[in-house]
This record gives sequence, C-alpha cells and structure tokens, in this order.
Amino acid sequence: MAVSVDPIDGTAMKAQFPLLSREVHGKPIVYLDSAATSQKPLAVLDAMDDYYRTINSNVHRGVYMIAEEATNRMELARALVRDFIGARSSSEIIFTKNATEALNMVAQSWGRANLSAGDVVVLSHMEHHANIVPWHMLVAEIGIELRWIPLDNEGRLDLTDLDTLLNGAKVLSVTAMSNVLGTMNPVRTLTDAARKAGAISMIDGCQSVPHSATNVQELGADFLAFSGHKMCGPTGIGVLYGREDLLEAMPPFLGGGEMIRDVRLDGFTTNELPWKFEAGTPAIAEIIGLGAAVEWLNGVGMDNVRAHEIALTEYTISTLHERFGDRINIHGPSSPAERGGVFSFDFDGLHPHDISQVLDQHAVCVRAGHHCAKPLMKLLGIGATARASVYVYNDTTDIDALADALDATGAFFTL
Amino acid sequence: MAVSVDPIDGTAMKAQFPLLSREVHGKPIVYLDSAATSQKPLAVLDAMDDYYRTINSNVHRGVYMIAEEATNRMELARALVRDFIGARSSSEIIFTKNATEALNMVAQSWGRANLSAGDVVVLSHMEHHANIVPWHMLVAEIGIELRWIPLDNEGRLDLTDLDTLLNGAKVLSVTAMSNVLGTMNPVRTLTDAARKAGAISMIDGCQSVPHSATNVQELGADFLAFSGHKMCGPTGIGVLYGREDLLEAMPPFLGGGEMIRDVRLDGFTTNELPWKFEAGTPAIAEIIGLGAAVEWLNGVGMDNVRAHEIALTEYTISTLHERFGDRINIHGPSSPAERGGVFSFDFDGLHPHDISQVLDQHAVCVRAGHHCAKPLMKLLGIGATARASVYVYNDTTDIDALADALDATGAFFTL
Amino acid sequence: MPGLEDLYREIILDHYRNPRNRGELETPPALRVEGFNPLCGDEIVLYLDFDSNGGVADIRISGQGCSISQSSASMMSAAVKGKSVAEIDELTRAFKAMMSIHENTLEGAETAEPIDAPDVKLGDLEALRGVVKFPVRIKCATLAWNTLAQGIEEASA
Amino acid sequence: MPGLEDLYREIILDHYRNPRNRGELETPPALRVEGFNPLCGDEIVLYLDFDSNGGVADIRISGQGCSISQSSASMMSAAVKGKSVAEIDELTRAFKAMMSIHENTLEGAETAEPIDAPDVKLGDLEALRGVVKFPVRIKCATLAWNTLAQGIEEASA
Ligand SMILES: Cc1ncc(COP(=O)(O)O)c(C=O)c1O
Ligand SMILES: Cc1ncc(COP(=O)(O)O)c(C=O)c1O
Repeated sequence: MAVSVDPIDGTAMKAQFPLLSREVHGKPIVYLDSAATSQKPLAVLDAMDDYYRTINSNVHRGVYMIAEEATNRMELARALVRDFIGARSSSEIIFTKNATEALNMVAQSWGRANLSAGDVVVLSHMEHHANIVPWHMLVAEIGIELRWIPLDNEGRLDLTDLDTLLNGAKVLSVTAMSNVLGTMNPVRTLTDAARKAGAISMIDGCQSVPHSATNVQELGADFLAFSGHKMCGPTGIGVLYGREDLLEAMPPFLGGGEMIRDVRLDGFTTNELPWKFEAGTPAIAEIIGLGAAVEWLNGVGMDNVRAHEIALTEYTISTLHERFGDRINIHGPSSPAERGGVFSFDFDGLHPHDISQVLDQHAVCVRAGHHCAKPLMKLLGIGATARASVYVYNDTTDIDALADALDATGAFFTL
Repeated sequence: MAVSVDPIDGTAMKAQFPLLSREVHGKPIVYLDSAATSQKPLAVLDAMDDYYRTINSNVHRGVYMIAEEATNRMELARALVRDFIGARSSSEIIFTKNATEALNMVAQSWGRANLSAGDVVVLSHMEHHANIVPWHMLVAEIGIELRWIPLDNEGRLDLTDLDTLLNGAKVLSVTAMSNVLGTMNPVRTLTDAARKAGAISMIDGCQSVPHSATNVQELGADFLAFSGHKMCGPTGIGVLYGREDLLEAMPPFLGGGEMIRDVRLDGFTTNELPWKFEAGTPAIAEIIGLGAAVEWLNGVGMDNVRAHEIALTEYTISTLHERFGDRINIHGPSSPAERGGVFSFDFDGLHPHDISQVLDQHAVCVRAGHHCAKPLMKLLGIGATARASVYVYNDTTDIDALADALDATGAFFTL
Repeated sequence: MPGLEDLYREIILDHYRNPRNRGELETPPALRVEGFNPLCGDEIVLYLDFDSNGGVADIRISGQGCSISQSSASMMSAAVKGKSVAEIDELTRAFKAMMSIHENTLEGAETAEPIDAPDVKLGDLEALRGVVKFPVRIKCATLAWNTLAQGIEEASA
Repeated sequence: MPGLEDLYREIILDHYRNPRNRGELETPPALRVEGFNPLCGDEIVLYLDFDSNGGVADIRISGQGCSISQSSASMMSAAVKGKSVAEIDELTRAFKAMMSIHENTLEGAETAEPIDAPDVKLGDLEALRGVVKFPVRIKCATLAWNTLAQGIEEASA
C-alpha cells in the first residue's frame, strides 16, 4: 500500500495540547478517543481565559465597553464558523449547547410545524442516538414513519433502494461520517436524492466537520449539526447551520430573552435570525472558544488535517493487521480514502470493557461500548466495541503504543 | 438608618476576581452589572482550566482513568449544587445550558404532558421574558390561559387576590427576585398558596440563588431554575431542580445520547434521573466550573453574601438620595431587607442608553434597557431604565464611583 | 479609543432637545408604523402621509428613545419630508452605507467590503458618523430608517 | 493508584471463563427479565423459576457483558439458587453495601455515610470488592443484581 504524505509534524503538534504532556499510571498519555471529544490547544484555552479575565459581561444589551467587546468577539466567532463551513450568512449559524440540541431543534421546531401523521423521515442504520431518538419522539407524538437506509457488508450505506426509501419522504437525516465504523458517506448524492424527492436534508456533521474541509453549498445540505468539543473547541457549545429561508419559516424553539423583538402580556414577536433561536444568555465564553478553535484549525489547514488522518489511518490498519492478523477485526471500510480515523475493533474475543481497562493501565485511552449507536450494534450482532480514534495531534507513536498495549492485554487475559 | 454590619472585606474580595483589576478608558473598572452576569473568581477559572489540561474527556462512558476522573468531578459538582439548594437527591439536579432552558424544559415537557386548552398558568407582572415567552408559546400551541399577579406601588407583588388568581390553576411560576426592581418575593407564601390550589409551583431563582442561602424544602418549590453565570460560575450552564416524583413522571425534553437506556429501530427507553433530561455531551467543563463556584460561595458563606448586600444596598440608596435628591428615582421597595442589590433608576430625565454611555467613559459599567422584562416596563410606563447591580465583590467605593460618574453625566447633558 | 465627543456632537444634542416633526398625523389618511429596538426596548412610531407618487408628503414621530435614536429620527424626518421615493431610497442607502461599515464588522471584519454609497449630501445626518465607533448604538441610529423603509413598503404593497 | 490485580482477581476470571448457570429456562413457568447497562450496552437476561414461597428455585443467565458483569452474574446465580426471598434480600443488601461505598462517593463524597451491611457471608462474591476502586465498573458488577431485584418484584406483583 502506498503510504500517503503526512503534512503534519506530530511532536510540534502535541506540544500545543497541554493535556497530552501529562502522565497516567506513570506513563505518557496516549489519547485515542477524539471521536468522543477532542483535546484543546492552548490557543483555545487562552481565548476563553482571556474573555473571563478581561471582557466577561453579558452580550447584546450592554452599552459599556467590555460588553461591546464581548458582543463583538462572540459575533466574530459566528462569522468564523460561517466561513469555516461556507454558509452564506451569519444568520444561518445558530449556536446550541451541543450537536444533540441542534438535531433536536430541527426535529422539534421544523418537525412539529411541518410533519403530520404518516409523514416519512429517512435515517440510516449507522446513526448516532442523537439523530434517532428525536425522531422516535415524533413517532410517539405525531405518528411519523421512520425508514432506514441499510448498510453493505463493509459498513457503507447501501443506496440501492434510496429512491424508493425517499419516495414521499419529507426529511432525510443522515450522518456524514459514522462514529463507529469511520465510514464517510456520499453526502452530496444523498442531499441530491432528497431534493429530487422533495425532502429536506439534515446532515449530522459531528464526525466530519472536525476532520475535513466542509462547504454546505457543496454538500447541498439544508441543515448541518455539529459540536464544538470534537473540533478542538470547548464543551457546552454546538452549531446548527440552517438555510436562511427554512430558518425564517421555522417557529422558535426555546422562548426567553434575546430571541424576542417584543413581549407583551398577550404575546410576543420573534427577533431576527440567528438570535430567534438563541434564547437566554448565550454560552459566550464557549462561543469565543469555538471561534478560536476554528481559527486554530484554519491555521493548520483542514486539507492538512485530512491528509494527516488518511496517512495515520493507513498506518493504523496495516500495523494492527500485521501485528495481530486474525486476532483483530476492524469494522468499517477497508480503504482509508473512504473512511475517517475511527477504528472500532474486536480483539481476541475479549469484551471491550476489559480491553479498555487494561489499555488504561498502559495509559492508552480508548472507548468501549455501544458508542450511542445501539441499532448499528444490533445490526453488527455485537453489544459493544472497543474504539480507537485519532485526530490532528496523534501520530504513529500513538498507534505503536496501542499495539503494544493490545499485546499486553491479550497476554493478561490468557494467563 | 442603622447601617448593617458588613462581614466582607471589599479589597481582599476584589483581588480574587481577575477582571476587576483591569482598566477601562484609563480608569479602574467599576463593575455594576452583576444582575446580568457576575464576574468569576480565580478558583472557578482554575477549576475549568485544570479540567481541560489534565482530565478533559467525555464522561459516563469511558473506562479509562481520566474519563473516570472527569465523570467523578462532574457528578461531584452535581452533589455540591444539590447541597447548595438543599435538594434531597442528586437525581433532582438537572444541568441545562442556562436558566432559560430550565424554564422552557418545564413549560414544554411538563406542560405538554399536563396542560390542555383552558388550563391556567399564573405568572406575575415582574417576570423576566424567560418566564413569560415559554408560556406564550403554550398559549399558541395548546390554548392555555395566563393570569398575572399585579404589583403594588413599591413594586412588590400584590397578593390580595392570589387565591382567586390561583383558583383552578395548574401552574404558578414566579421569580424569587425581580431583576429590575430588586424585590424579593415571599416564595413560601406563593408555593403554599399554589399547593393549596392544586397547582405546581416553579420558582425562577436566577436573581435569588446567587445572593442568599437557598433551601428548596423551605421554599416549598416543585421546580427551581437558575443560571451558573450569575453566581460566579461560567457561561453555558444552568440548573433545573425538580421534585423527583415530578421529574420521574415528566417526558424527556431532548432526545439523544446519555438520556437513554435502550434504543432500537422501533423506539427507545429513557435513562434514570437526572440523565434522562441531559441529552448529548454535557457542558462538562462548565459543570465543573459551577461546582467550583458553589464551593467558593460556600467558603464565603451565603449569609455573609446576603449581609454584605444588605449593607451595600443601604449605602447605595442613601448615597444616591443624598447626592441627587429628586434628580434620581430608584425603582422598587425602599427597605433594604425586602430587596436585593439591584437598582433600576431614572436620572435627570436622561435616556438610560445615554446615561450608560457616559458612565462607561468613567469605567462604570451599568446596564440600560428593558432588562428582558417588557411587560413590567410597560406597567411602569417607561421604555427602559439604567440599572446598577452589586455582588459580593462590590463595595462602597464602587457606589461612590457611580455617584461621581452620574454627577458628570448630568453635567455633560446640561452643558 | 473613541471619546464621547465623537458620539454626542452638538448638532445631535440639539435635535435631541428640540426634535423636529414630533407628534402624530390622523390615520387614515396617514399610515402608522411602529419600530422596535429589541435590545433596549426603544420604540418609535412614524406617521406618514404619502403623495400621489408614493413620496413622503408629511411625517410625524412619536415614541421614546435615546439621544441617538431620537436625533436620528428627527434629522431623518427633516431630510425625507417632501422627497420622492427614489430620493428617499438614495438617502437611506447613503445613510446605511455610512453606518454599515461597522454593521459589517460585526458580521466578521475579515469579509467586510466597502459599500458603494450613492453620492448624496447627508447634511445634518453627517453628524451621526461617529456612531460607527460605538457599534451597539448603530441600531439606535438606524431604527427610524428601518421603520421608514417598512412604512414605504407597506404603503406600496 | 489501584492496579489491574485489584480488579481482575483469579476467581473473577474463572467465573468469566466458566460461567455457572448459563442458559435459558422455559417461559412460562420461568420468568424472563432483561437488564441493560445504558452506559456500555451490556445486556443481561435472567430466567427465574420461583418456589411456592417466592424463593429462587432455579436460575439461568444469558446475554453479553464484560468479565465483571458476567462473573458477577455467575457468582450471584450460584449464591441465590435455592434461597428464600429473605435470604436473597440480605445477600443483595450485603453485596450492594460492599459496592455502594463508592456509589455514594459519586453522589458526593462529603455526605457519604457508612452503610449498615447485614452480616452475611458473601463467599466468592467477596472477590468483587476491588471493583469499588474502579467506579465506572460498579454498574457492571451490580447489573445482574438489579435485574434480579426487578424479577423478584415482578413475580410478587
Ligand atoms: C429573573 C431572571 N430570570 C431569567 C433569566 C434568564 O437567565 P439566562 O439568560 O441565564 O437563561 C434572568 C437573567 O437574565 C433573570 O434575571
Ligand atoms: C455522529 C455523532 N452524532 C451526534 C453526536 C452527539 O454530539 P454531542 O454529544 O456533542 O451532542 C456525536 C457525538 O457524540 C456523534 O459522534
């Protein structure tokens, strides 16, 4: 296999992430759980700290200098996010508390206003619970019907019957990349098919936006949801991108301050976009932190991030296969170009909890469980997997450490 | 007027808040907008920074050490909040993104499940939009009826007709303290009356929880909502306290990860409390930051906080009246024991925006506007007020600076 | 660091203390339009009498607001009274161009492009140029203009 | 810092590799109860045959889980088979007491009080004591017990 060129220097990169210099159980930490949440570069921590130390104040309503400055920095972050995903206007960037809230906002606000009994929503078998349960709630409330795009045997979407599934559908909501299998889905094909069928499309970008260049115009998506904490940003912040005309027509989600134009005893009118969907005091520090994360990622270059992860994916798959042969089974597509750096695996017939526990003793952090994708787990016929996932700060030494620790795990349980 | 004993030393206190040592327009900042958001002590910033630098990882699902540690610290923060408000169990503490979300959660989840056309919800004329608009949304959706507790001429709730208003009501939702008038409401009287009438009670504690000792058993409240950012905690975090049996019976609010027990293609079951209401990756750093804020406040002592604010309130009211006489009108109750340290005022017939703008040039930060309480503004017959508000780190020098700057403001506009 | 004198020019304070065209017009024939500044609660009410071509024959202003929003409304009323739709449109664009340098910055400085402004004399309104240095106040300055645009749209609809 | 040997005692690995009472019972007469660990997706299915007094006459276990949940289920099945409701209740409380030192810490160390544990021999189950040092795994260890409690409740309802 021709190994891709990796534009990123692992050592210099790691130095920017304070957590990566700590030790666990006396060994340097090997963080391989970025699909759950990423580590944060100093630039992001500093941006938030600086907000709290110099301009902390409530936004949008203060006439005094630090409140103006806070408002400016928050709205600048919105503009950074807008450009990061190629949205046309800042009105289309709505800050939420996480991607889950963004997905719920569409299901609940758009859904309640536009769906009725028998209407069809198309999902896929590889969705995260965050893109399943909100729709289940509408099944119970409204009586919509859910249809599921199946998977092929390498864990890719099987689009053979897509047009049939979309026939008469109102919504297509699918992840751009599986957080279990690593599969990167053909988003444009999906959104084109949805549009042809007269359905709106929502893309769960949680695993794709942090890892590759994103342009909502090219994706053709009506809605896109993602989380800050998986893209070098802080916890407590997510984004819903929505096409302006859809957002204009959509009823508000939460009621309160910021989202109103006028409130009387007998009713209220809503504020302009995007604030119509941002009730209450925003997550100001977190928005500013997300803006800093976007700037930081722009500095690295999203194409470099992707190239780095393709190279690391090649290395990971070949290393694990070389060292463990049939003892390991890595789920998902075999070609690195079709997948992101998420590796769910079965090893030696051991339970993922036990694998992860022993790996931890070697300071290797991987996730064990259903990864919030129980329907996919059931389809795969397993209860849980161990999952290692990489990001821009990982390098081949991390993969070597994982392999060494897996060796030790196998040994421990066959004693 | 006998001046109360103030247990808090202003200078030592200010030193703990990094922002308070900055200058604005060449003068030391005088921050008098804590009713909008409070400043943060170093202890809180350090707790969050420490999380990001040493244990940043996703909670509840990781078997590895730093994920366990993150989970422990997050759940410890929940226990701290539980004890801070005297809740019986951690199951009753739900983390939201702000108080607004907490109030919406009850209106939407409890409301949709329990209210139908014609059902009555009782609010008051001094509510914040966050405790009005969610109910307006149910008026539009379900056709509930809103009733409003009126105010007396000092800006206190007029409870003369409370029982009539509550007659047949399903919900009473009232603020514990007005963010405009400073009025502290007789919460226990209200919740007792609600219970007698067969209504549940929700208390908006945004302005009370940060400023005085809170015990939900003594308040007799079924629900209590408040925000972290007004109590020395970070942005992006709020709390809904709910009585366990009510929360058990209440349908979930957002669907996704964390809040489920099982998800299948054909449905889902919910997780235990409190996680049932916490969908998606929580605001982990913010929760830990809120925990640190609670610990910090406990260190100061909430009774000391309240005593300090009563003393400062006495000083503020008497200073402003002495210096400006009829030129100033301070809204709300005249007795410091009946009110918190929030001073909305009219001055010299000037518009609040203009006042605030000139004060800013003197580094004095006050808010100008409707304070998200437009129905109250209409009742007062004004469009906006200037509002100065104090917290534990303010002292008499801040009030003197405000008075000096007001002097200059009057002079500027009468030139 | 901009100072107060950049914001509160003498001419602004003059319009604030002595607002022009304050009052109401009978409706109908006049059109009544309300505008809100959602951030601070300022409300403006415009009364508009249109001529047969849709121009503004007469205008009155009521409502409440700060010195910036009140003086901007007062200056606007003097500037648009008796003007045709086309002239008002040009004035509005010129005024917004003067203001929106900063409105754009709010939306992300890095993409702000110069706005092409019609070559119109703004007269007294020039005094509001300093407002762009105080971004929060831009909405105060533009409130009357947005409300006027809304009124003209309603009248022509 | 607890080590792996605190968690994976030999007797635990033995029960994991050679689980006792694995299988199913015919339903009815047996009761089938399912338990989930929502955090990791582990599922356990218990089949319970009750005697005339509500005691557990026979028990089988299926489902999937990690070494801790599987061995805990295996040990539990051996410990409760043939026991009366009262005996099982006492065992359950003793086991939970052993575990809940840390369950309480999770809920806030500062209020944790010693739990009064019935004076019962836990036998093999004692080997699970080390789990309390690994808080995330406590739910693995208690899953079978919570599912059993649910089954007994259902049977008596
Ligand atoms: C009384 C009151 N209720 C509700 C809120 C809303 O809080 P938040 O904006 O943090 O959601 C506030 C503060 O703005 C308030 O003062
Ligand atoms: C594909 C996918 N969708 C949705 C989510 C939910 O994101 P969050 O928990 O930040 O709301 C995640 C991450 O957990 C994810 O990987």
